[in-house]
Amino acid sequence: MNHQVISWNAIAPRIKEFRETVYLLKRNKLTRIALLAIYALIFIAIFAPWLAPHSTHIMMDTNPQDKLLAPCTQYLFGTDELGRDIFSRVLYGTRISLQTGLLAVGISLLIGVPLGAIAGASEWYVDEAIMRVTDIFLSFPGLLLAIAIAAILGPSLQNAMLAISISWWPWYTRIVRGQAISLRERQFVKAAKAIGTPHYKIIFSHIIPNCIAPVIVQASMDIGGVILTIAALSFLGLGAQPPTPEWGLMISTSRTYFLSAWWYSFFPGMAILITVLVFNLLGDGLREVLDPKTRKKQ
Amino acid sequence: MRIFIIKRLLLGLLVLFGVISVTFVIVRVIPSDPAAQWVGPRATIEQIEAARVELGLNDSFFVQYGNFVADLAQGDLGKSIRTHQPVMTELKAFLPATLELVFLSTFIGVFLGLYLGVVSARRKDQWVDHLCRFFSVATVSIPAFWIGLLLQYVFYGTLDWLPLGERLSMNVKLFHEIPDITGMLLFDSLITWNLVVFWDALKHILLPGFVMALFPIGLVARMTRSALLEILNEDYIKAARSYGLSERIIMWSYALKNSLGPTATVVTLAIGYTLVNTFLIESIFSWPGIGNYIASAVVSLDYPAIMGVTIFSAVSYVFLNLAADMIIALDPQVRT
Amino acid sequence: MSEALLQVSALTKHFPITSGFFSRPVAWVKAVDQVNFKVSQGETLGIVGESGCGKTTLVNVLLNLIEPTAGQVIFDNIDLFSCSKEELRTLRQHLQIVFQDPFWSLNPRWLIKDIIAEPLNVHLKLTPLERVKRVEELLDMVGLPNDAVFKSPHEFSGGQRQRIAIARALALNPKLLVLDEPTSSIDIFSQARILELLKDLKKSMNLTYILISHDLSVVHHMSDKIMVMYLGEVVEYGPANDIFNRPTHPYTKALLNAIPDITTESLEEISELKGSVPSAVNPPTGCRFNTRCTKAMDVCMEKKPGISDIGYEHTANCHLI
Amino acid sequence: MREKMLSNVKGISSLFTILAIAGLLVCFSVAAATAAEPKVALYIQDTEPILDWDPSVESGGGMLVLNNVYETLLRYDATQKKIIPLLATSYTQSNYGMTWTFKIRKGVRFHDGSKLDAKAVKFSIERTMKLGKGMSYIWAPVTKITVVNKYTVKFDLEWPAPLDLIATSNYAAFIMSPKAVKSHNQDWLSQGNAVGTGPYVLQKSTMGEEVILRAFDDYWNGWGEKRYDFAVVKKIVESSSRRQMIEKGDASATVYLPAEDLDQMKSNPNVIVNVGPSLENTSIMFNTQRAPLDNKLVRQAFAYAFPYKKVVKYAAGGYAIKARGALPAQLWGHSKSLFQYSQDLEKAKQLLKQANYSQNSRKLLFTYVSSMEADKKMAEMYKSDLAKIGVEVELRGMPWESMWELSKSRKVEDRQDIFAMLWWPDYCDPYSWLYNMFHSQKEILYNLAYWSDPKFDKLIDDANYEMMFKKKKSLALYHEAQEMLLDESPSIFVYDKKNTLVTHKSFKGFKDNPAYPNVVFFHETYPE
Repeated sequence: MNHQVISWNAIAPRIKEFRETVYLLKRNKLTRIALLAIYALIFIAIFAPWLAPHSTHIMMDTNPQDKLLAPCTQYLFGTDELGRDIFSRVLYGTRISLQTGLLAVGISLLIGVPLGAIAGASEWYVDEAIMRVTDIFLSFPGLLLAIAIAAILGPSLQNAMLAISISWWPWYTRIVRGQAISLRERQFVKAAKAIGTPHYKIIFSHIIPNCIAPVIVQASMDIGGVILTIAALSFLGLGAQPPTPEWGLMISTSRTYFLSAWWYSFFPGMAILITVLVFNLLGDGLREVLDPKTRKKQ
Repeated sequence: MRIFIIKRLLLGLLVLFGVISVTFVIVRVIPSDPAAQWVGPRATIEQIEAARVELGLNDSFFVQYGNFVADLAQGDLGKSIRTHQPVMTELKAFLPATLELVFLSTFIGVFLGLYLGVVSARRKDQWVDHLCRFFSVATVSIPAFWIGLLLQYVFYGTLDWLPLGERLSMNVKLFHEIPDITGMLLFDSLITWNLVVFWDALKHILLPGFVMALFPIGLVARMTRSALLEILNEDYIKAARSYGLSERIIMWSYALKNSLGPTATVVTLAIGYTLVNTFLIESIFSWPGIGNYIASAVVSLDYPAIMGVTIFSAVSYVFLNLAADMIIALDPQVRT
Repeated sequence: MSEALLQVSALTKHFPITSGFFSRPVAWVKAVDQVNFKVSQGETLGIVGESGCGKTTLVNVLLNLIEPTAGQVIFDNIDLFSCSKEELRTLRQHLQIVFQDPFWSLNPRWLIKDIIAEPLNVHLKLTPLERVKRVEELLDMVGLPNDAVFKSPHEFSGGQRQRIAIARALALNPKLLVLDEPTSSIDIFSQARILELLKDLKKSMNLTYILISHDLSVVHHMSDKIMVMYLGEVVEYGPANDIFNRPTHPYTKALLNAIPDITTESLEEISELKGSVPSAVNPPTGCRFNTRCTKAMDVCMEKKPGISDIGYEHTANCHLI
Repeated sequence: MREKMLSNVKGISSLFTILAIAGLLVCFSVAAATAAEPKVALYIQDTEPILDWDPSVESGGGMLVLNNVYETLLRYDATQKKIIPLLATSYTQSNYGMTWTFKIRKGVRFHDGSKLDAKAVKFSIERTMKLGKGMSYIWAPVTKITVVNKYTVKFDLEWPAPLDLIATSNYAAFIMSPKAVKSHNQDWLSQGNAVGTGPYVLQKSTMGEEVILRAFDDYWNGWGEKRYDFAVVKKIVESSSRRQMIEKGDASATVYLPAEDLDQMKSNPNVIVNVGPSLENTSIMFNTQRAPLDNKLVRQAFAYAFPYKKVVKYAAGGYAIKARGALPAQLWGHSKSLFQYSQDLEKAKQLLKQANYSQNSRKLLFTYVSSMEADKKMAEMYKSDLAKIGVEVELRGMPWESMWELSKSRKVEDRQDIFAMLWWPDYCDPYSWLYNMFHSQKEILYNLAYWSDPKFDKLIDDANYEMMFKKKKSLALYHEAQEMLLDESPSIFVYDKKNTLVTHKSFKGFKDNPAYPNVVFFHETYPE
């Protein structure tokens, strides 16, 4: 058996499972649309520089004599207060929102999942300690954290993302801990213990992989939630800084021109709505598909 | 049961203490000069120095922390740097407006959400279900501040059906006696049968109330739907069906009752979220509540005020959690 | 056959039932109470009892998955509860287990090759090739085809999974294998084949078994010695055939009576067991079996029966004797 | 079960009937109330109406409210550049501007009924000085206040100062009732009480939200035929809300609308856009302590790179005029013959080359107040033009407090490089203006270019001294000082803001006075 065959054979069942999941997802009409939309968003995010009709002045080239032009053939979504093409900026914004959304959820997962697994699979005092810290972070309004981080490090998109991750991970800790507690009693965990597998290995190779399904569901919905929260922070001036084409910042700025240029807030708003919506729909679909109770055998 | 509650309460206190300490540390770490803010713009160096002494900022970190905790134990959150008024007094003044909004939007959210959830579950996989699901997902995906502005434009700017913001119109505020029992205008005016005020207050709360209700609607609808679908597969429901009970009665009185446990948990979650959402919505609707208060405090880095609201929301969160735990504990299905 | 591989003395596990604010224990579940036995090299000890009699707790304690309240387990001349962590880890190589439920004893997200190789990875440093070889060897031993390695557990039947679990347990050539109801959750056809496999493996690898089951016939078929447990206590102990032909304790008799197709003259007067095992929280005083024993006397209610030797290493705890 | 549900339906429908009837009743009663309704003026602004009700302390946004409840001795009319008598009918100065004597108006009553006299004036100013808060430092030259007789009060100064201007200050110069203040504890005023002589009496104040004022029937200056019986000042953050309210006539006056809205509203017959000069100007301060802006050539290059015209036209929306020197055109000391930069990117590049500015040096940090839309636009435009000469800038919008705090960081490396500054006078005097922004300071306060030049210090110190005696010489010195600033370019002087106050057509009588920016003296106004 050569090495390549081994690795391919090892991946094959995973791919099969993934395909199966995607197949099940596609059976639901709403979810199918959401999936298509997410493909489209990812496509836009990757190819934004080629798709944007006015890529030179999307970020910082100001062009104020063309300010606040209504949508027309040259500017599909109109222009903003400094004459920049809103269409191009919305396209670039896709990239920013997806990036920050994924990253923030990723960081939260990196903190939250191991902590939850450790809490759920360890002695009561470790569990208590982790869960009390989790509680503290949960009952802490994320906004204050964002303010604090913005005040200490200066407001920026990265810092907003950091603040969100710091206030978001406890949710995953909770979910994973609940799962881990039930897994702890499973015989394969006991078997691993009986074999002599070290504690940390049990946590990382037995417990975490088996509580990942609800986490994936939650995370896919949270991507939407994070994008929304980042937008809200930008709206409060604690997130992205101009001239970044971040949707929340665009809406925040557009408030001033709300009555003179409806398109300015409308298109970024719709962009947020659609993006968050499709991730939520995906999460909903995943929940049905990944839930062993409802997962239908082929 | 009582011991369970006491235990949870004490744990809640522990968490609160943690939150308070973390908040305090954060506020001290943040580079800012409360003294300079205290004396206002255009102050002289001497004035700032005097304020520093007055505010006790020259004490050591631990002395300051001790004073803070001691004051807090007496319900003293310090004075707002902006307005020089005790934060506690201000919170008390702004709280009823926020509570009114939160209660109303939760109320709307739960009722509409339950209704949508039930309709969805009854017509699973039909187009009504798809529509309801789409709607409930959409409501949690809308940037609330954005839809708030849009609705203002439609209902005030274009249609002129509803007022733009605030709790009462100027005329009512100036020339009518405003009942003040709980501070929640709808409730107060109703029990004193002051219909002018009630009607006016209702018109004013509709828009912000609806915008804030959007999230709970979606959350409750989704939760109800999935809980119902699970329950409808249970044997006792099948049995009820076989007795010939109508679908409607099965749904509303058998299934729904049993799905209330998870729904209640979600509702407490939604209240918590709504409370945070006020930070964004209230300033848009000029709603004189906590959210508006903290929005101004953030802009001017009024730390005592920010800390006050933080601690307040932490307290609410702890209590909401406690409530959720108790609902779950009281649920005969869960208690074994 | 004289050297004891496993020596268990006065093993006790009580779980507290807590109440009140400071979690004071108000009662104890006496899951395992003062259990003594020993297992010699190459022998099979069968432990029998209804569910709830403390078998599972006993297994957990035996493997040091939970700590006992009191007592001692000496395996291979090493005290399991006072040895160092390192010693314990090496000890585990020689002390393996096959769990009851093959659906949950294999990590559903792992491939068979990883499941079987897990003990190898933990204890031995093998090259990938050596590891593959060993896994294939083990699969062969338990009668599974080679191409199973890249499959997931859910692609196998219960019986096949149990084979996988056995292969994993055998990976390190253990000295003692604990079989916790290995056949109770698989179909009857596979049950017999698994038992045959276990017998064969024992012979070829010179293994020692502790076989735990609620089914006396399974135990009889496999074991050299049998220990009957009731409510955390040993009620009868002796050579398998002796217990089977000459049951002394009413509980053992009742268990035998429950096996269809078996008629022993001494069982005639015993009707079926009624009710279920009483709660172990407050076990009956005196003889713990007194609530269900048809022959219960006054003394059974008050006094705990002592051990009576009936000869041929056969003992029973009953006032009748 | 079904019966129960039916009865519920019944219950709901009867509830609706009750609601409908109630609604009708309300409509009637509201209609009845409108007939004899007193007139209300509603002024909406984007910030809190007032922060501290103590007139000795407040220096935030409370100018509008305080000027309607309290009065000062004199008022400055900045459009006419003259001082008008208010609570003082006349004043004289002697002893080279070291002694000032004010005649106090007779027959003036405070809101609590007590009478205004010299003692009240002495009490009020001394109280403000003693508390030492807010803008009380404007009285710093005063050593002694003497009550000469019941209606005459004399101020002795330590050094010559324009006390008449000081007495017109928009803060810290209010006269309050000694009787009321003395009979309560010190916090009484702060807690939301006011006893002044102004035309309006404080009726109700919701902290941070709104202030309701009621006309004072015994006001010394009397009332015209038509008046506003109530004046309400309210915070409405969203500019779109403010515009919609004023266009519908729900509000009488508002400020700080975006230029785009103002342009559109000019064609709306229902509203009047009042555009007038202001004493506020916007400038950009360079960090002169840190490379690369510690180099005069680089600073000059930056000054040439600035898009002045575009900023005036698009950032300020045309509601501004390009600045000439540090002092705004309306302020005494301004000079029309000063040098004026205009954008010249080629020259900027050349200067950078001359200064050996390396193209890939670090990104410069540009901070501005996040809530100021015009500053944000200015920053973005400047950033895009600086990019053209090879300078990378990072923008950061912050609340004023954090931005100021950052600018005062101990380490120079932590501070910003470019700082957008809005400045307005304490009282209409060039010295305090130039002193605050550019005089050497031991501890940084508002000199956020960290500029320090003894020659400049001496120039403005002399100019201030000469002002009381030789106005021409003083003017020349101020000119020289500003020329120096333009050459050294510690800062770019961008534009003088114009005041834009929008009123509804029914709101009559408003006169703009840039010395009191965005203040409406409700006594002058009337409904129509």
